[in-house]
Amino acid sequence: MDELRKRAHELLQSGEVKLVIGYEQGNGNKVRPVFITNPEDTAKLIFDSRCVQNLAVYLSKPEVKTIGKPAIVATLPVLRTIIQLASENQLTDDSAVILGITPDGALRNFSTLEEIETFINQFEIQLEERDKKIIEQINQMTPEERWKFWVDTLTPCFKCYACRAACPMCYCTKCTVEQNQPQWIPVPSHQLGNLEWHFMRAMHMAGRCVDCGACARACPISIPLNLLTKKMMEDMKAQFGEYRIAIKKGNPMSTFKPEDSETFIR
Amino acid sequence: MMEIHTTDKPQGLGSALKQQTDVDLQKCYQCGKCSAGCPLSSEMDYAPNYIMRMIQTGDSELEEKALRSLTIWLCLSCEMCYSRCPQSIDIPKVMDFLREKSLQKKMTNPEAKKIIAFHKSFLKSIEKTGRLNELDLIIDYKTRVFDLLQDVSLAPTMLAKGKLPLLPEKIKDRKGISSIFLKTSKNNSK
Amino acid sequence: MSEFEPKIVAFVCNWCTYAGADLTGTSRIKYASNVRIVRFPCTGRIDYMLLMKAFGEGADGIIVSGCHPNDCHYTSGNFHARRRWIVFRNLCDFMGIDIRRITFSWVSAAEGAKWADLVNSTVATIRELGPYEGYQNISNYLKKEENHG
Amino acid sequence: MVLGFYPGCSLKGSSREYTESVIAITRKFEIELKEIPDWNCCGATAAHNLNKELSLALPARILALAEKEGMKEILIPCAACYSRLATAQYELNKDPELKEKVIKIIGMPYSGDMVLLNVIQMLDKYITPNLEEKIIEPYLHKVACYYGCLLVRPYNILKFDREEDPQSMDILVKKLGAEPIDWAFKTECCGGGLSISRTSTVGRLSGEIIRDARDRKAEAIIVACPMCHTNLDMRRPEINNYLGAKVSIPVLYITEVLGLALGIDRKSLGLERHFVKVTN
Amino acid sequence: MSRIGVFICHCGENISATVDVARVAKAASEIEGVVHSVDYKYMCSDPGQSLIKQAIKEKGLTGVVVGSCSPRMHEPTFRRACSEAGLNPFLCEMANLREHCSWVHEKNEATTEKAIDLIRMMVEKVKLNQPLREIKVPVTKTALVIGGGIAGIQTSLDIANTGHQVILIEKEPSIGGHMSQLSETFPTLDCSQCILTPRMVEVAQHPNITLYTYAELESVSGFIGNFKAKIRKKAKSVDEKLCTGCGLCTTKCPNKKIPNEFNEGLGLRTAIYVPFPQAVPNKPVIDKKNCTYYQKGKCKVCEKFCPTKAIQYDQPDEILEVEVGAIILATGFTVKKVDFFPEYGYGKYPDVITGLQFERLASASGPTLGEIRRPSDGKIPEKIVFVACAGSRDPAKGIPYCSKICCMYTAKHAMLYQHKVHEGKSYVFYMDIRAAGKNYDEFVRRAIEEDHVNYIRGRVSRIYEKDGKYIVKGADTLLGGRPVEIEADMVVLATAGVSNEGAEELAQKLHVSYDPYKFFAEAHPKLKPIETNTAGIFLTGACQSPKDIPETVGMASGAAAKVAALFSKDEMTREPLIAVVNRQAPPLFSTCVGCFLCQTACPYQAIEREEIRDRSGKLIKTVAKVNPGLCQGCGTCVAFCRSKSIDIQGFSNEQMYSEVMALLND
Repeated sequence: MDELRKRAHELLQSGEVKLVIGYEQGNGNKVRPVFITNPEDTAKLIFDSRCVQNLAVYLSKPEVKTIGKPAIVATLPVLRTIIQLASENQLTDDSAVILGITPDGALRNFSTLEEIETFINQFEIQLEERDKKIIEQINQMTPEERWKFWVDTLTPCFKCYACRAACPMCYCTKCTVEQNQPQWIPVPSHQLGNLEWHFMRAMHMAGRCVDCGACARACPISIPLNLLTKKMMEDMKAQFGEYRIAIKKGNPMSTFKPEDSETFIR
Repeated sequence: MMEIHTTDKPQGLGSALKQQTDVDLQKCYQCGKCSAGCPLSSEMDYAPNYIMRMIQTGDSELEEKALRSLTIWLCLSCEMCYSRCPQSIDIPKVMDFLREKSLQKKMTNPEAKKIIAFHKSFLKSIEKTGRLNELDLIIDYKTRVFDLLQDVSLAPTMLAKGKLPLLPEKIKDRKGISSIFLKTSKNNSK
Repeated sequence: MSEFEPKIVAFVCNWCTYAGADLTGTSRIKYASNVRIVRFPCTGRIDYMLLMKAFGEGADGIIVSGCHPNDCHYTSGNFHARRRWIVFRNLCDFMGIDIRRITFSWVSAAEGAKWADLVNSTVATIRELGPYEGYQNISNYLKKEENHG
Repeated sequence: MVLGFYPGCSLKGSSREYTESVIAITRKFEIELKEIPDWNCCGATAAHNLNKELSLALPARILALAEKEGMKEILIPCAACYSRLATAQYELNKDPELKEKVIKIIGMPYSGDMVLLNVIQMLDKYITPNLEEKIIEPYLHKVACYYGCLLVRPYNILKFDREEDPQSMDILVKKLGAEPIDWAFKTECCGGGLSISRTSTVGRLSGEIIRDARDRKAEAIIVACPMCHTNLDMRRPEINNYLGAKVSIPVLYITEVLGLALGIDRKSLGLERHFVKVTN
Repeated sequence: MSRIGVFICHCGENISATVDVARVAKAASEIEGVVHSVDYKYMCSDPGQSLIKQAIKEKGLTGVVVGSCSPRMHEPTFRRACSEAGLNPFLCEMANLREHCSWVHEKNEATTEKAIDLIRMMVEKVKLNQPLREIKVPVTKTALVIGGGIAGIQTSLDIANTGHQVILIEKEPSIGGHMSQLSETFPTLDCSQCILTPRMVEVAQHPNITLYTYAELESVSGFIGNFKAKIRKKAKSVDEKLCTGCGLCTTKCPNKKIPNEFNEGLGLRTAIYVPFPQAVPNKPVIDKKNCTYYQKGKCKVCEKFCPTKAIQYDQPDEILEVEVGAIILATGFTVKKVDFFPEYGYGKYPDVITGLQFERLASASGPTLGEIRRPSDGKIPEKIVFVACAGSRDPAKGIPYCSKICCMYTAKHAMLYQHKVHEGKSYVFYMDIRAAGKNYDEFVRRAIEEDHVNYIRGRVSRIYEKDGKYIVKGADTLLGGRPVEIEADMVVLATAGVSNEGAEELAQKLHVSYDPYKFFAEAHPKLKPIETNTAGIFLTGACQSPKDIPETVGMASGAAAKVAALFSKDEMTREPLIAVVNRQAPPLFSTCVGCFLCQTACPYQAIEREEIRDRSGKLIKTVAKVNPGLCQGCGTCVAFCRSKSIDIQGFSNEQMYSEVMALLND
């Protein structure tokens, strides 16, 4: 932790970065993101197991961009996000200084994106047993039951779009839901609209989701909406081979293999 | 007037062949490379490619001719045809299949009597002891073909050179063997 | 109430399946009139959201069809489409959207008969399944909303 | 080291010299051959000629026994047995249903991941690496390496040497000081299974082989298959009769040649058992 | 507010027999925005079209829907009619009431209902149609021809003769290709070089043709009418201007033991060499791999003897950049060598040769001056065997296709042999005789009937050498597969024609697709055999699949015609049904966030990067841009784009959306 603060301090001091994005102690037992521009404030920085929010989401926010080059505290999911963003042309080597945090909590500096890529590829994205179980349960249901399950699950959604705001991969300047020519997604939050929104959101994540869980954590009524992306990730693994986050890889949805399965096509 | 079915799905033997061995004779385009390389084709009544054609037609008369042919028994399974077939048709497998059918349908070619007799003696010897005893084999074979004189000169020399053990090697688990024979013999006349 | 007449929307590419359906016509092969064809330049252009919308608007069944692999007028549009369909279909299934109501197919410009057959069999399947109540229930809910204002 | 060993029937009888020479050599290189306990006949040509399932079940039992012994690799000197076992293994791995069926028939577990070695593969793997220093009497003869059918065909199953004009044996005998000839009958069939039931045919087929070897001045024919040996050696009267001449080119097992080069005595190599006299 | 006109066609009885056209017209008139709706017997007829034109003028229509046959049939007709009446043609849509309705359904209520739906869909679509202008792209009127064989030569001459510029590049030191290696040609037996060399010279001298030999394509960018190509001129080590082609160097070069490619290895050449006497240009090059100086650092004999000091050892490769409007691929093919055939001896038998090698033996300019002699000992073969389908039609060898030319040239070879060696005996093993073509079958029959070539129907299983003879083991399948064994002095394999080494690489450079055998793929097997899937790139000759000379020449002229048509205008127009990335007011500029994942979705590499900068030139954002020259309008990117920033004209999101709504909300 001291190491982290020390490094952050240097960076701001030397002016190499204008901003450090990290975590600080919040109210009660909560931690919250902190944006430090003044070297003295680096003392606020903390890091422990509670720090799970994906800070990478801030990298593409204009407010942050205007401040200047940031340094960011990057756990494994954040690192994955950074690589995915790079593969989508949103970041380059010198867009940010990465204060990597290895799974065992140690500080690790990365000088290039390639380094990060090789690092994260040591840790394949794996579903937790719990998720596996739930997905398995849902698969066990009849289509009708599954339909009912999701309609019921999604009905309470009131389209606050917290999921979207929390997702580092939702960086579009104008989201499809704001399109009205045509109105792809109805504005009011009724069952159909909710279904369409979450369905579309999942599709947009296909091959891009880094499984950081931010969306589900952000949901004020805790809809497990990352089940959709998790399931999709598993399907894609099965259908198209490994599911890797890499700088140079076509998105699975905009590339193909001539031998892709088509057993379902008549 | 024979019917030719090659245009539609393989008929009769052809389809059975396809199901049981996954060899598709529709692939054969009669280049004759099998017959050209076959060491036995000059002794055969029908050259291999001719047999392929007979089955291909799906015509029952021709199929029977094939089953009654000497060819299928002369085939040595030397795999020469298969290794050179441009369509990678496993002809030896086809021959195995036809031999089995020929036995089932009791259509074996009289000229092949000795050959079949030999194979049967061979299996009999195994069935008895689990292993082949060549002396046994030859004796049983001779009694099958009533050709007691053939190779009389050979046996003594073999004995002398210790190539014919008098006591057959016997394996312990002879039950196991006979049960294997039992289970697989459904379609075989001993 | 008369017998249930399924509403089928067909999303097809211009170069193969649309032309194939033309051939069905020129060869005067009769088929069920429940289908309405929407013409796209290529299966690659077909947006899965349109399929969702079709169900939302009351379609009972959907046909999606284009050129056979390697026949795509644009060389690889259909390959991209196939990728999208695989993911789309998996997600639908996971969310309980009835994938038996979506028929994916390759129909070439030469397969007039196949098109007729495809439509007929799809209509038959959907008759079996009946109206897509599951989806219609939640979208009627939408209609109500609209009526309210 | 210990190596699984499947001799097969003829190596116990008409081709004892093959067994003897194989053992003589492996012993010299401290390889212990562990015979598969209670092994049975592979069924040979007869089985697959008359009954497909039997021709799979018999080899399967052998392999199953070997697995039970915990063997990973087994040596099968007889090219015919080698071919039958390899084929069975291939067919069963290809078709899980069939595999299940056969497992029921033989009534014992069978996984099918055994590594099968023909005699040349074994020599290449365990003998040739440290061969040179052990060679005492180089075998300085023009020889015709005869592979026959089952050692090289079909490639897609055996994945051994090339099907046309194979080389493995030639390379090996070169190391022993011999001069392998380039000849045309390396892989032509000798008549195999018809040895007894259609001797005339064997006379012709083997005759052509001997003829070409003779015409190209071979002083010996080298084989790795008891069937080939029986036909080329024991059937020499029929062959001579077919050729209308007396050809006395001896037929040696590759292991016998190797044995001679290693200076192993003729008797333990079984050279006296040949019909056509072997002179060195 | 849109003013749509709907025009329902009876198509004689074709539509009206099953569809209640009057009712359709009526129903249509009730659709919001429809101000005019009529039905008529033949809309495509002149009176029919004038109905439309009138209505456009009188009612001031903003959109037209014609309910008649398939748009694939008459869309151009009605769009033309509209533009003649002053309405933008792209404001006209067709509803397919015939092929998709009246012809395929029974006469009943439902069918008419469907017709009405189809009309409604199109009305709703056309309301959202935008007036579009055809896209104009400038055309650089120079063609790049890759490959100087007969295909490249013919196509170059034909284009040049239309007055357009041609750049012809050939990777060998001389043009001429395979045809220059041939002896006589079927079915006329006229001498190949006699008919070819004049054309080679013509190419060299043509004012509109720039010839680069010993040159290869490095890279290509751009699109139809506007390609930029980089060409690598490999160093010849000889100054072409100074060299007079006297040939002294080639006689002096000490390194004389190099297999002669032109003679298919049957002869030898020196390190500095002219491939063959009639070569164009007739000036030598130094083959660096085999030159003593380049390998060992000393020799320079050629330099010593060159009277004009033309030798330049330090000459570098040259990279030329050229702008061309069209590219023609004429890279030809090659044949399998004998070592491809294990059962025929892995190429270890000197007198088992390929057909192409036989051509060199039979050619007056060949190593034996046209006498058929065994490469091994120079003996004249008394018995010769020709094996057709050597490798071709052989799935096990990975070549399932027919090489097409072998039947004919094998017949020719046998014939030439019989003409040259009268007492000789020749045999041809074949599977089928494929002699489709003018005077082709007659030619083969002549070989059999007049020159007494023995044709045997069967494939050869094996060839082996014995006492200087080659034992050919075949079978006569017409005798039920009876084995045939021939003791031949020489065997000629009609080896399979295969694609050139490097064909795949070239195709990828040009974004041209190719088949599993690396032959370049035509855009349509029947109707676009010369075009590729990349606009502006054409195919000719054997690079598309094995071909004989007449076919190649025909295709070459065809390609030339395509190019001439392209070059006939200064600008070319294309249908504007292409994708566009949206533009919006600042600060957004575009909803595109520049993730560029769409780039891999585009089959045409049509998606480029565009940097949006403010006045000071500061980069604001990088967004996708569709190159209208490259985009073919498949719309794959449109369906893929998450932010819906790309849309496609004519099939826009709004249009497709409203079609679906229209047909379901009734």
